[in-house]
Amino acid sequence: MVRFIIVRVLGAIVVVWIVSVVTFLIFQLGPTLTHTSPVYYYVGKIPPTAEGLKLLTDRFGFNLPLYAQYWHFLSGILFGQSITDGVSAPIPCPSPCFGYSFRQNELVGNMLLQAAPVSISLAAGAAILWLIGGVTVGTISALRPGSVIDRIGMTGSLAAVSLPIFFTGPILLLIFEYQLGWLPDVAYAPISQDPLQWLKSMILPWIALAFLFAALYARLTRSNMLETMGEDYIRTARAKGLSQRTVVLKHGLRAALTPIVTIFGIDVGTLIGTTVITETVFNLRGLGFLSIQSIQNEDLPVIMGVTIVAAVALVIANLIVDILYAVIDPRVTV
Amino acid sequence: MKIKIKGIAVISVVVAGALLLAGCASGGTSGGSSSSGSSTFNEAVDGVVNPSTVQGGTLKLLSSTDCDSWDPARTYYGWCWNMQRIFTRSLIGYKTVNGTTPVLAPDLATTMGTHNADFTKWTYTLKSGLKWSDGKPITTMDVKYGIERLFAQDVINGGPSSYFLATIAHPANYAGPYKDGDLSSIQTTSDTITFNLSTPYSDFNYLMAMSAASPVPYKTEGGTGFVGANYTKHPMASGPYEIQSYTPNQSITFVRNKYWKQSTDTIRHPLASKIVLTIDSSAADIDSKLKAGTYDARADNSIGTTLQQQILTQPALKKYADNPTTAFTRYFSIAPSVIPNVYCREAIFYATNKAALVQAFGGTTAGTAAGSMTPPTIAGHSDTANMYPDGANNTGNIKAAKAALVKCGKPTGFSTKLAYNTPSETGPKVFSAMQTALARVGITVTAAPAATASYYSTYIGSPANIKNQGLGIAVAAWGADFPTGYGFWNSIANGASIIPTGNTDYPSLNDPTVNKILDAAPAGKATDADFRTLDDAVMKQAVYLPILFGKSLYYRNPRLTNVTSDNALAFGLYDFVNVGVGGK
Amino acid sequence: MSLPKGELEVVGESEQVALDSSEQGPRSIAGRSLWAIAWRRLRRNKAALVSGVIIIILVIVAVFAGVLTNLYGHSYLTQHNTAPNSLLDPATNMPLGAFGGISSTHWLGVTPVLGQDILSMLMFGARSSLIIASLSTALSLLLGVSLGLIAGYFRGWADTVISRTMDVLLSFPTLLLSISLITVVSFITTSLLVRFCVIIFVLGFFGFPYIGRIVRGQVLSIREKEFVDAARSLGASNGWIMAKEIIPNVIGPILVYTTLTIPNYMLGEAGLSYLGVGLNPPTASWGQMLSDAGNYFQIDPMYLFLPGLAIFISVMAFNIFGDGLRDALDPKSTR
Amino acid sequence: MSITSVSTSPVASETDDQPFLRVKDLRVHFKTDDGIVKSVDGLTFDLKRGEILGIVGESGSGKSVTSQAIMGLHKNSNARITGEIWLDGKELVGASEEEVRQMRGSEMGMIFQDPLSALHPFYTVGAQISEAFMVHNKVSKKEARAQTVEMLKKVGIPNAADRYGDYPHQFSGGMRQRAMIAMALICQPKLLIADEPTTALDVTVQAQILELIKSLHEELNSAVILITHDLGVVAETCDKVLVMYGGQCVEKGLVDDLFYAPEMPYTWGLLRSMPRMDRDRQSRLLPIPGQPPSLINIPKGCVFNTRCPFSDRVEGGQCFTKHPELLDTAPNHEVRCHIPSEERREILRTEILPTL
Repeated sequence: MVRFIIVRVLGAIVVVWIVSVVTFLIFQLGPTLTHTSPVYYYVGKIPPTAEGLKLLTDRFGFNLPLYAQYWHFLSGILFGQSITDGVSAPIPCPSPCFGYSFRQNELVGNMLLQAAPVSISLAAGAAILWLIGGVTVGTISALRPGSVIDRIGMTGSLAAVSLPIFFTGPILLLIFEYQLGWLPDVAYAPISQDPLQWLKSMILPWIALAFLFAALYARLTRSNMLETMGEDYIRTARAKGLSQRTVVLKHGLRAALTPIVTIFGIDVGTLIGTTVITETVFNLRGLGFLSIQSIQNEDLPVIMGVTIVAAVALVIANLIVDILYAVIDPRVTV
Repeated sequence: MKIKIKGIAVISVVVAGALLLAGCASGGTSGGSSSSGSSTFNEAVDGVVNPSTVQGGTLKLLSSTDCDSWDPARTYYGWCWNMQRIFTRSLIGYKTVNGTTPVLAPDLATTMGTHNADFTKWTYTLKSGLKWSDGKPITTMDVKYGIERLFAQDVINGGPSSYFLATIAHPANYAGPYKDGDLSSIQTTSDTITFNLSTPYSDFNYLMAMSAASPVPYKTEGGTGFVGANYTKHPMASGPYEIQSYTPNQSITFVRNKYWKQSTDTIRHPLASKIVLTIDSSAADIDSKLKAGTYDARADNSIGTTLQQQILTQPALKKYADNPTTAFTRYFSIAPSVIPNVYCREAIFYATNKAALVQAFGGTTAGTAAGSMTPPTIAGHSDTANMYPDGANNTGNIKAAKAALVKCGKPTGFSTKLAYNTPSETGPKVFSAMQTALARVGITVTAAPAATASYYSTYIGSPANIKNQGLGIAVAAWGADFPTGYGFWNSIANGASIIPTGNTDYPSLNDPTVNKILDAAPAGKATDADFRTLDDAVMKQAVYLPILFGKSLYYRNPRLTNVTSDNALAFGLYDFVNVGVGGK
Repeated sequence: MSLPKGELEVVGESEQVALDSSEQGPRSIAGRSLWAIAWRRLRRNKAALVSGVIIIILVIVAVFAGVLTNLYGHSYLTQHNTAPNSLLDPATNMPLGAFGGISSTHWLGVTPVLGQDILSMLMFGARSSLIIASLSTALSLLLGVSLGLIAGYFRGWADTVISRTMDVLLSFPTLLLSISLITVVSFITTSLLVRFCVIIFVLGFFGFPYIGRIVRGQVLSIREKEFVDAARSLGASNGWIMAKEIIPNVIGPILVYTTLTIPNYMLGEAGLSYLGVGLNPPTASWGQMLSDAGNYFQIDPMYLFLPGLAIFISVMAFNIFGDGLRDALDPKSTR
Repeated sequence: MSITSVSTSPVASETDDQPFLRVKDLRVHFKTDDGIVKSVDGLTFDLKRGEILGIVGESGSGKSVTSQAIMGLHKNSNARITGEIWLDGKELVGASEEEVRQMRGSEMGMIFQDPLSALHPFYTVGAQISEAFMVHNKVSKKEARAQTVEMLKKVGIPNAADRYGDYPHQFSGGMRQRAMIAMALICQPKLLIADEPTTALDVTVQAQILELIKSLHEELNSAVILITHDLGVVAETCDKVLVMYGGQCVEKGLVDDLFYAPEMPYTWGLLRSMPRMDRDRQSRLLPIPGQPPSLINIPKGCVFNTRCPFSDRVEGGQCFTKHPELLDTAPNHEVRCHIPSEERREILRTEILPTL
């Protein structure tokens, strides 16, 4: 087990490293190819003077070779660094230090910390909804394949997976916020400060996101359940005289949900870093919003930070799932 | 140093709203005279709505983005200059901000600046009894230090520093007070401060009215940890309000600064006891909150499409709205480096459908078709000037365009690219409208969208890039940082201001007639008639294709008192420092 | 195991696993009879047939968008925004008339601000959507099938390298990288062709490991089958075995995957365009229409509903058809 | 459905002439996209307590479907079941799922072919067995556990208490099957159905398992149905044999009758395909040529007609036109064949026996 975890953690680190290199290169090659200074990608709104450009190039280390710049970035993450503008007292930026957004005058780490709770709230809340909804619908459908309920459930979920969030989102907003006026102010508030406002701000995004994923999970649960319910051990369970309820909930679901756990973990991991569309539609300042905003602003340190956090969330989810799998499926030995 | 004056504002539509840069007064549109208790459409444009002296209450504002910076030296958004007015003061300020003619008045200074004959030496005297929000006195050293900071280009960037770098005499390698200490060309006594300029500059009072020229506590700045780039997190207040709390991208709260004295301030008459600015990135949300009356006004931009439609169709709402003409011009830069033949450029001028473009920019409340570049209120403006008549409805002159094409030698048309910034609600529509209009005479246009963040600096701000990528037409906008002919024209038309990146003379216009007038202006040697001549000379080159003179649409909560538009700094946004909420 | 899913790839992985698992187990040799049976089953699936017809109509609309809009009489580029031909309220910029300006001449109304015909815009949007979805699917197939085949057939280090690469790709935050890549390329060139290619590349490239893994798994099991051993013992070359024995047996799952991937990539393109990193005007795109409609949806909801409906119907049709095809090819899943 | 409500048989308890299990004209049909699959089509047989009935036939002949129909495992599926199944005086076909469920495990137990797939991979063997006990007995977990350990010991699992917490994949094949048997018998059902219990096991283990089933059967005096395609197993274990083909019973009788006086050509085929230690090793096993019939399109006439080498010996091609009835040929020996009884015996004596 220890060996297994070590191997997986090393693998995860390699993935995150590759992601950091790729992101770094994408945004280093861009300016190189357009023959302009990367400085503009840091302070491009009002272009600096020629003198300013030179000073900034020095300060950001853009005159260093590429590998040195990358190492500077990486060492910040690994060992932390001090951010200084050469004027005020250096800002301590302990590891993992993602650098400093010169456009926003803020440590990238702080921006990520500010955005992460929004994304986590969104992903976690929606995940609970879709897991309950999707698994319920999928199980009911699977128990009566071909029945009216099954048909309604499956046609409904097929419809739901065919509806993009940037369509359902505005419709939800139109109905509940603007037409019915049930949610007049959906500005995000942290759960610790104002749980009710937090709930209000999250409910529509949860519904939109969960609607889509519940449909996917309903389909997945149904097909897994159908397959499981055809297994020999289900027949054995029934032959023992167990009630249908026990057979389905204890023997059927247990087996059918095991692969879903895998996908669930990874979906949640992915969503934490990349709910770009949902956050855009509902104006939630989470990591997805931050990423698209910083891409539009060409705010390189923030883009790198978000991308790496997204990758880390994803590999951690992978890791947890792998370990969890070994726990819930006794056949898996590690 | 070769760089002369440059880097004046660029007006552009950014991610979610307008990057509204400071502008000047505007030609007032119609509006009722002020009368208390009632309200009419456009009343705040050149009057005062609900004049009142009732103190107290909280003014609740909304904006779609945070300010680029709260450091007075580093902000270039017009609406942020308007917000700076709440808590920072400078030697000179705008006493009247609405109406057609903004009026400068001494603010921290006792009188307007005195200057020598050739405008190269300016002296101001500081009022006595001025205090920072921490109770310490505001000194001439603080004023000087505030200006010196502008030279630390690697730290204090993003603001209008270039005006100061280009005017105030300084050693070639002077890099601000952090590295190079004292700047000897600014001399102070206990109550006077004298600026020695490297070049004549008759508009220097206008520079001193910028928030960038406001004082900063000498050396200590905002206190421990709030020096240099971090001053934005805790700028010291000299005005009637100080920052109580600030959470970037979420909200900022101002409360009254107890060390500010009304007796020292003739231009501000604060009423509200608290001002809260909340950031809400959804334009639709902002609209619905304004309409519901839970918030008082939008602080950064025109209201959204939804509220606009409601206002224009419901007189009960319309009477609380204002639609000021704002002093900037939206235009296309037509690059001679891509389209060298002047007749081909003229063909574009004639074929352009300005009526459709006005629609694309948001309709009649967003502006009126422009016949020349100089906006109303800037010297040289003419309501009738139009060198390329484009029909009664401003939909274009197909006949003239085809004739021009024949003269150009391309009777069947040609093709070029149109650059615009993205993401933007209007950019693609402007492109589509222009594409359709030019297609009428056979000119084919393809889209060249570019990210807003680098659009003006390296995309169309680089003459080489314009040439290499063949960007024949580029969407741009321009508003002066201060309302003089020189302030409007110098950066976009003076051949001497062309630079490799961050260029603002997008078509690289370099015309002797134009240059001559602009070179003479700082010494006070250019008349209004000269600027009329200049405008004609520019138009003759067919490189600046004016589209519209901009207008904005704002909505004010009925409960607001003492409301005026700030045409001097912020495109007619309400002058929030003087707005009251009736004590509640 | 790593099975990431960006929001864009909405059907993606979950679907995939369902497909994967239903394909497990012994599979009869694909022959004429299997296809005949499949066709018979498919023919009896009314929903799949209706979807098939919708897909055909969609393809026809996409291919003949120009001809059809000519017949209809309105190019989507024509703007009805200025007097005297304006169909818009000059003050508010919104279409005149009910339901976003629906009339006998403009069957689905016109857009706000520019007054472009929505029906013809939707037709050209179908073209963009299908071009991108089908080409990126083709790219995914090309990479996925060839690499999956090599990995599954030759195993050893080739398998290790390919499988690891696919695993790494699957744990990338692909949506962010896609957006970054498109943004950077747009700094360099604004060519429409390049734009199309980049979108196709990011969708197709980041999506290939899904098909790659399916193919690899299939090949791994098929290569152990007796008929493969038989062929090998008769001295057949690797190429021959792959072409004659392996590929015919993976065509079923590939076909199913293809029909389920196309709608996925349609949503992908729409999502990118919605975010402003997909197609730009004047190229019509449903996602970009939705993005634009988001500015006016309280005033002109029709403009939001129509492209949304177009996406919904097309994606749903592909999904139902893909489901039907899977059921037809894999009898097990219907029982 | 012939009987729609639950009814008790006239005689509540078993007597000599009232068998413990009576299956009458059982039909199990599945509706599929491709047509109706007639898995079991008119099956009738009786079984007394203490008897072991072997059901033999090729795969797909309906053996397993029959056993599952008795267990009521086809309820809530798309199967259409008609006929009657009487178990200890209760009719099961018309009974509700809940009634049949109560009987499963307690009245009738079942052992499946592949113990690995028949045991739930995520639960321990012990838990799965105690679960079976607890469904039918109101006992605490602890008691159930004790009972389970006891049962595991009985079926011959060493260190039963320790292995209680093992997962199925940690057991060997034979042990797994023992565990299955323990599970099936923990409530001491009076009917045990063993569906190919030894097929998946090593030959040495096979014998042990059969021995175990036999001894437990004697101990509990239960009725056993042993489903297999291995005639050797039948010969060793069973009292009665039922030969199934194409969902129908084609021959039924006491075990000796069937091995020494088989009369149906299909049975002959089965016997010929069985290796025998007491025969000359040189003679070759003769497989039955051809494929079993499709259960969707059951041939007209006799189900075996496509593969029967003797169909030409029946006048008027009756084999291809008329469905033969299952008729007594001797006491307790029934055969479904158009060939007259005497002629069959003649063929057996002259043509078949020498080749066995």
